[in-house]
Amino acid sequence: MEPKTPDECRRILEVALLAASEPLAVGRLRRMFEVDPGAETIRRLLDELRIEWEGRGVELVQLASGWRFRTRPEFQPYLERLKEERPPKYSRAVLETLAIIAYRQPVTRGDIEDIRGVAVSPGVLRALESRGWIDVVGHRETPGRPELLATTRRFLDDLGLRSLAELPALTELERIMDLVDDQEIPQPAPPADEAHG
Amino acid sequence: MEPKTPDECRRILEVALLAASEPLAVGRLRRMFEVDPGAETIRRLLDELRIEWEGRGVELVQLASGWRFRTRPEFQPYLERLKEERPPKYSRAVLETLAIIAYRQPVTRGDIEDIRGVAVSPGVLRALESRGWIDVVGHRETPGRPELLATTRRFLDDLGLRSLAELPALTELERIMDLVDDQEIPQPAPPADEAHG
Amino acid sequence: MNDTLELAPVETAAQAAAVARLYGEPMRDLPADLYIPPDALEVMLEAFEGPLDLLLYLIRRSSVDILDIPMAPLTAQYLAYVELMRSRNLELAADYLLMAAMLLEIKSRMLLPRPQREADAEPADPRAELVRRLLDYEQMKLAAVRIDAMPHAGRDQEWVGVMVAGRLVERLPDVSLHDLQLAWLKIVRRARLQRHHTVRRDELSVREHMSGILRRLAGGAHVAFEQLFDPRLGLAGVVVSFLAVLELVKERIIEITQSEAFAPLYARLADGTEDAG
Repeated sequence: MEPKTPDECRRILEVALLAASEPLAVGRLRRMFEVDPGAETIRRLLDELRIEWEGRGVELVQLASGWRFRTRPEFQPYLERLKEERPPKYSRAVLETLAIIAYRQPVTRGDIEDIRGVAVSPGVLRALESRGWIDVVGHRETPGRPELLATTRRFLDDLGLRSLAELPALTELERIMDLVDDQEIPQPAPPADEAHG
Repeated sequence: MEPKTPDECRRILEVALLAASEPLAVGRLRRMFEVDPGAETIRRLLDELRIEWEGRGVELVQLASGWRFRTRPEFQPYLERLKEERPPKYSRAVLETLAIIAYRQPVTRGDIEDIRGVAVSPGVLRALESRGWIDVVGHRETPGRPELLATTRRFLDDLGLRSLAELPALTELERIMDLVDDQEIPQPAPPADEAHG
Repeated sequence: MNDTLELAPVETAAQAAAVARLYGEPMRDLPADLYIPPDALEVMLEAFEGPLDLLLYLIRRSSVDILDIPMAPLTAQYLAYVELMRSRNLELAADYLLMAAMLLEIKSRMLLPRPQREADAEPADPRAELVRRLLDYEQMKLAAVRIDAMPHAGRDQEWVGVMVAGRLVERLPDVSLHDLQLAWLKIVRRARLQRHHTVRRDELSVREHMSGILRRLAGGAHVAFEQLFDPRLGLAGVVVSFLAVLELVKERIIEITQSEAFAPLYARLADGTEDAG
């Protein structure tokens, strides 16, 4: 059963474009029909379809690689709220680096490496910088003039702190941990991934 | 800017459903609005939207995990020609295994083998699992703790069902089965007839 | 062929569903004399999903009542198939052999007088279990056909998925104070042997001031020494700021300069290269 009327053709184009997961070029749309309506006809129908959809929440647009239905930007806020995917998690390396910078600032990358016992990959610092949570506040006047890293105001804002002094105090916990470690785990083996290369 | 009129609300629902990559439940749709219109209103609007789309190439359907737009089957021949690859055609082994899991769930692999009278090859279960149609829902507390298999929401969604109760009713055989189970075979033939060979 | 079942094909739903295909042609009934073209045997046997399927086929294509199966002819025919398989050196699945044994056992039990279970009760039919299994399987076989006939998304229908304008805001990982605390505790735990990496709460505020001072001096600014201290912080705050300045000087991160005696003190970032002249 091949369509006869332009209306039917337009309906088929509409369905194909609504279901497509990528832009569809005119050439590809033509292939849907057993009797090729020709590029000219397809283009005219697409244009009619575009006009038909005007004023709705979704618009038919012509992109570099073909035609596609797309939501209008003004509906973006609603679509954002629909998203409910779980936020991703930072790796242990990122969290520990952040903790060191927060508690020991200003620190150099070398300091972080000394404390963690492993090299700090550039990606770790980049993740924290692009988040706006750390930045370079100076250089230590030692050979190489390494950058001194510190946390930003934004970091405090995002964590709901007024100052670094509001970071959780750790001394009590550390003492408890020391006790636990001394009595129960005399020689904690370092985690495999943290071992020196 | 929050919508005021039902028309605006309906338009927002439409955009969300057209753009969604999975069925959207009423509860999730409600969250799009800063002022919650309530489940009742959303349901009414969805129903209006469904009617609005009737007779077009695309339909709004209510599935197990929510609402979603879907193309009508009569357009499939055209869409087929757009596709790069054919959807898998399942073997009888896969389909029978699926039917057993769907109607008798939760079942173990052993249950399936009992009913079909043959071993279930791992490939059969893998095909259904990778399609997202079945998964392991627990273990039976018998020796070996075999896995209990059941169909997923995705299975219902893909078949356009809202619940397992919407699966096609089993055949008349069921009634006969009950008879067999309850009373055994009604009228056994006299042994003499069996003495043939 | 005394033992063969009546071979008149009966169109049942089950049969229509259980179409074996031979060279693409639906095979609704097997040749009456069980003759099977040699190269077709394998194809045909593959069309059966197992012994139950084969038995159902034999039963359904004849007009016998499944609830009253004539065991002798059925068994004979089944065994004929199995024998064919064996003669073709087809790998004979254990399932088929197991079923053959079961059929023979039922057949022999049919020949024996049935034990009365109770005085009034119907005698147990040896075929009951087989019939139950056959019906059970047939029901699922039909259900499979029906499920397959239902429209499947991706096969008979497609989901609509319109492109979303603009990039959705990327979700960034959340970090809680708890996460930070845990991360730090892990570090401390590992570094515990070195002892010098302990941190105290009061030290932290010094470090915060150190960062703050460095920020103000960023870009090479010269800041008057007294401007490094905010009197609004109170005495404790000023003391902490002072400790921060001392720490920064000690670590040679900043320099305090004075052009001449009693002239104002200035603080700036230590920079051996630019400000050397």
